[in-house]
Amino acid sequence: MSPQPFDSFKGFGVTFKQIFKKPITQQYPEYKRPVYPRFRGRHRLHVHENGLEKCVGCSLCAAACPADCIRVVAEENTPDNRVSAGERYARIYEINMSRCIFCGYCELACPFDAITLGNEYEISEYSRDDLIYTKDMLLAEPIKQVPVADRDLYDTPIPFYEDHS
Amino acid sequence: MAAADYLGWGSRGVAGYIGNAAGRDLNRPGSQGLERTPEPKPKRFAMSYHLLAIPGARRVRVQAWLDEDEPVPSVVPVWPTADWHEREAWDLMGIRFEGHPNLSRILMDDDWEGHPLRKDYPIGGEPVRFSGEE
Amino acid sequence: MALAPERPRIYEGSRIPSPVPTMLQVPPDLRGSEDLLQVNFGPNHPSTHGVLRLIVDLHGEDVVGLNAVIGYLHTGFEKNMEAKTWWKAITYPERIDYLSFQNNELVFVLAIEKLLGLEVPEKATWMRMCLAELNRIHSHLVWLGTAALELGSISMFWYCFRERDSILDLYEMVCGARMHTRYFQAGGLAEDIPRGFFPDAREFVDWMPKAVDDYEGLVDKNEIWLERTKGIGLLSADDAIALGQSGPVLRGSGVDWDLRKSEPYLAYDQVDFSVPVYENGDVWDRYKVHMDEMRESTRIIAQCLDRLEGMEGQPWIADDRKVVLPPREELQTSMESLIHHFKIVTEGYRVPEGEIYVAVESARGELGCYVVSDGGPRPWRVKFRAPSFVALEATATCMTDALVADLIAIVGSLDTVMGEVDR
Amino acid sequence: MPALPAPGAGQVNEVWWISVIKALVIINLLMLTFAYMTWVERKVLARMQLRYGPNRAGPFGLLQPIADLVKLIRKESFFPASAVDILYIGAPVLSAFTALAVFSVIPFGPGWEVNGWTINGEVVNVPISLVLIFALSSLGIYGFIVGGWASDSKYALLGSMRTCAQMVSYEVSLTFAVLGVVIMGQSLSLVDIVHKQAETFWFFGPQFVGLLIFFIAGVAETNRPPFDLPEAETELVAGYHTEYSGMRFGLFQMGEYVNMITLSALAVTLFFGGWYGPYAPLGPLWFLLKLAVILFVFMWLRATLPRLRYDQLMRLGWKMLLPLATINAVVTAALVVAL
Repeated sequence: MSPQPFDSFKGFGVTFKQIFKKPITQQYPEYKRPVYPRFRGRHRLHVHENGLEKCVGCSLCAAACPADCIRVVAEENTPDNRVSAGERYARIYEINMSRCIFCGYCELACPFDAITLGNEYEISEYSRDDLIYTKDMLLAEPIKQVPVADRDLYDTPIPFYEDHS
Repeated sequence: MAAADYLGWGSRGVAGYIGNAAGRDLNRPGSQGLERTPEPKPKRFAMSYHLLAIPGARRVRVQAWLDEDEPVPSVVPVWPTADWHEREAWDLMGIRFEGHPNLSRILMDDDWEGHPLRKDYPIGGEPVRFSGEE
Repeated sequence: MALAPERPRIYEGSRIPSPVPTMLQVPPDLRGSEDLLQVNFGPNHPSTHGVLRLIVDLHGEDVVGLNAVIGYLHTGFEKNMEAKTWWKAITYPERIDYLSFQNNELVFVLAIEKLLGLEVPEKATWMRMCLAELNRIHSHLVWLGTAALELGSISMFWYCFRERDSILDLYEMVCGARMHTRYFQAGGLAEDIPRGFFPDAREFVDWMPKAVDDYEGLVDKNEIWLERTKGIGLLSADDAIALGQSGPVLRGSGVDWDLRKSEPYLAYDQVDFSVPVYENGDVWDRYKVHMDEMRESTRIIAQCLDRLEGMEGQPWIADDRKVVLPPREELQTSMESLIHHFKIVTEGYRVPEGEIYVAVESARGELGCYVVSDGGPRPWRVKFRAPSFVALEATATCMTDALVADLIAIVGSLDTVMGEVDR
Repeated sequence: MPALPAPGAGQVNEVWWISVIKALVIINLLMLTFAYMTWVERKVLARMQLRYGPNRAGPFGLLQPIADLVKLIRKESFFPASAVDILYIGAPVLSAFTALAVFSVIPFGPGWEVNGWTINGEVVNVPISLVLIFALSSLGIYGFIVGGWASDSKYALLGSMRTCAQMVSYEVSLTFAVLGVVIMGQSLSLVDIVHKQAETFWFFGPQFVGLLIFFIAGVAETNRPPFDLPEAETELVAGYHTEYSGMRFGLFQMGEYVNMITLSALAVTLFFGGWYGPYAPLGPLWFLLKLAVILFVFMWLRATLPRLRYDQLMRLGWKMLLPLATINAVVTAALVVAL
């Protein structure tokens, strides 16, 4: 622009050479970048292989939650209505996802690995009420699956992660 | 007792800055762990001034003890940086500074009532929404 | 515009406005004049970094009066933390300054550890340093991108965000979240470092200096950039100290002051790096400080990686059952561990009575954390000395003889994050 | 090569309805170019910034301009309560209209004979077309100034103040930069200037200084970065069109882009031999090609340079460009007389 320094034109080179590089944008809805295995996304509740729920309704997750977004109401298992492996089970298990900060304290707190944070991040809804996840929603397989990067390489091999998520 | 006079720094012109001017509510039994403060705690608030002399890296903490509505002299004339810190302490803790040129609320609205960081100010907030199922 | 004009020498004496040091008042001969135009820059404005509101008196294009109004993002973090246990409160500081999140988390965790008198394993210390420096680069990149954008250099933003994204990828890999990580826990780290971190981080360390070359190529020699930054927003060393500045703003004003050197925390006394200091206290010098710091941080990260690679298998968190959650595999086998686990989660650990002030050098300067504990499971009082809060106090002083366009450049160069200002 | 018509000849021997049809075609082509200019600009900027640019509406995002148009039309045309009605509504119309009108005198081809009808290579050929261009484009600036003032907003007012100062300063340099070409071409008619270049040489060589000044002043005149002070987004929100929305904003935008196209076309005509190229029948294509290169430089500037400050802009205009342009004109005149 100014007659003096040719250095001023160096910037033009920087911008021009980018034209021949591949854009770094990822075409999101079509291409989903694999998340790393530790990524904390949508919650999951887990069941044992025999179909019993792992959650025993101890409310540790609710106690650990900094955002107070978990509500657990426990009830005793009865012989004809056996839901969980422990004495009690969670009759109501709700997470208000619009409040959740995805810190993962709930999965740290859970002594039975009943709740983990999965990999799904597409959890937007049109209404706040739809973001209150009930136990059924948390137990179900998520509809949208997100690919996960190399688990051996990017995760610490502790049994907790190998079994689930 | 302004912290500056106490140290005699103001008159000697030593450059320093206030890291922190934080009020503290002492309604409850006080603290005396790692760094002892006078015992017994006579008053409700403790004003802490964290001073740092940049050449020499010396840090000093000065505490002034205040009752409710007891003013403390402003240190703005000595350390201009105290301006907003003192306004914040006034806004959130309700500690009055005498001689501050512009002691008004800084973080809360101008017409806010109460001083939110005091322990007798309820934390409030709206209840977390759940499905309401019993 | 052939040659950039000689930079005005840094001024003599003090320029801090009086009596209110943070407010530029309209000079008496202009007061009440019809030529004055009072404009609100913000709280919603493309270049106020969030919700800063500047009430500016304009005389033509000259800024003659300025009053900064803050508090639009006040969320009461400090009050909230008083109501949470120490463990839960760790998730709060990182949300205060959302660009320098890891440093914020670090200072709070350091304060807890100091009150507890907890020994931290070496591996955790070095990893903390590595992540804190990555975070510094991250914050500087966002600063550079937005500051350049404000001066009209739009491409810079994308180049900066390219590298920022690879830093966030590293965070996601190690901490599980791209920004608010809660990875630092009292006693060490929440999890071990994944093996894949090292090659990826090495790649980043190799690439980063080239990226900085790119940024400098774009603007460093550019005549317009020089014109827009040199001699603008002057702040002398004395004034900077009197106004309590720290970090890049202070170092841009010629004061060699970096907590990493003067009061080393973590293992900063064991790594080799230099602190860039520039003399003239203008926007250009602050820009140069940021650029040089990115290179220096890259060097620190490389040294951290060298050390960390030799520490495989070492513990990453202190073995203190009163504070640290027991290892997960013990929960199934040891009743004692399970009890500790329950106790820490439900009730939280207790921190001895005392008060403490810990300061670290965050990307923006001295980030102090003043914590008072009454011996209970919750902090009694937490107070952050936010560097942005202090930096914003200097706006009025820097704004002498400024035009509207300079106003944007100066506020940008002070590198404030409104979340941290308002807390 | 077809025989060249003598300078000044073949101007009026065109039937009026051919002119009208041509005008219609040109206006529509211009609108289309404007629409796709925005697409191309976004694409080019994106590639310079490691992005893809618009690629959702249609293949390669080719329908993006149409989507934008639909969006703009459907949007509420916001009207500030305290705005001055007529001026507020009229301003964007004025700037868009003058921008389109200017293009009528730009020659894009040598002219053709079809079935005995003569078709000129431009919509109207006036002997003083350069003067007409400058007159019309100065008129168009009123659109920006008045629009900013009439919307009764502080940011808009600041924006139009800047427009005012910037346009006045740079129009002078722009005109003076062209003087050299006029002296060498010895005509104010663009057609004649192109013919002259065809006979001798393209003027960008001898008039290189003139070209530089013309280009810089032109960038400033069209409010393009790095001289986009009147609408400096990060300072004045959107400058003079802060309060405009919907199609009124679209008209302003159109005015700006069409001005840019016109200016590039003018540069092609004055300095790069207009429609002339190695294979003459391709006239308009050569013209378009040269135009595209110049427009690309406009975008490149935008991707690279930071914005100037107000006083620096003034300094550049009055203390650098204007003296240089004057010297250039004087030296050219002296040389032309001497040789």
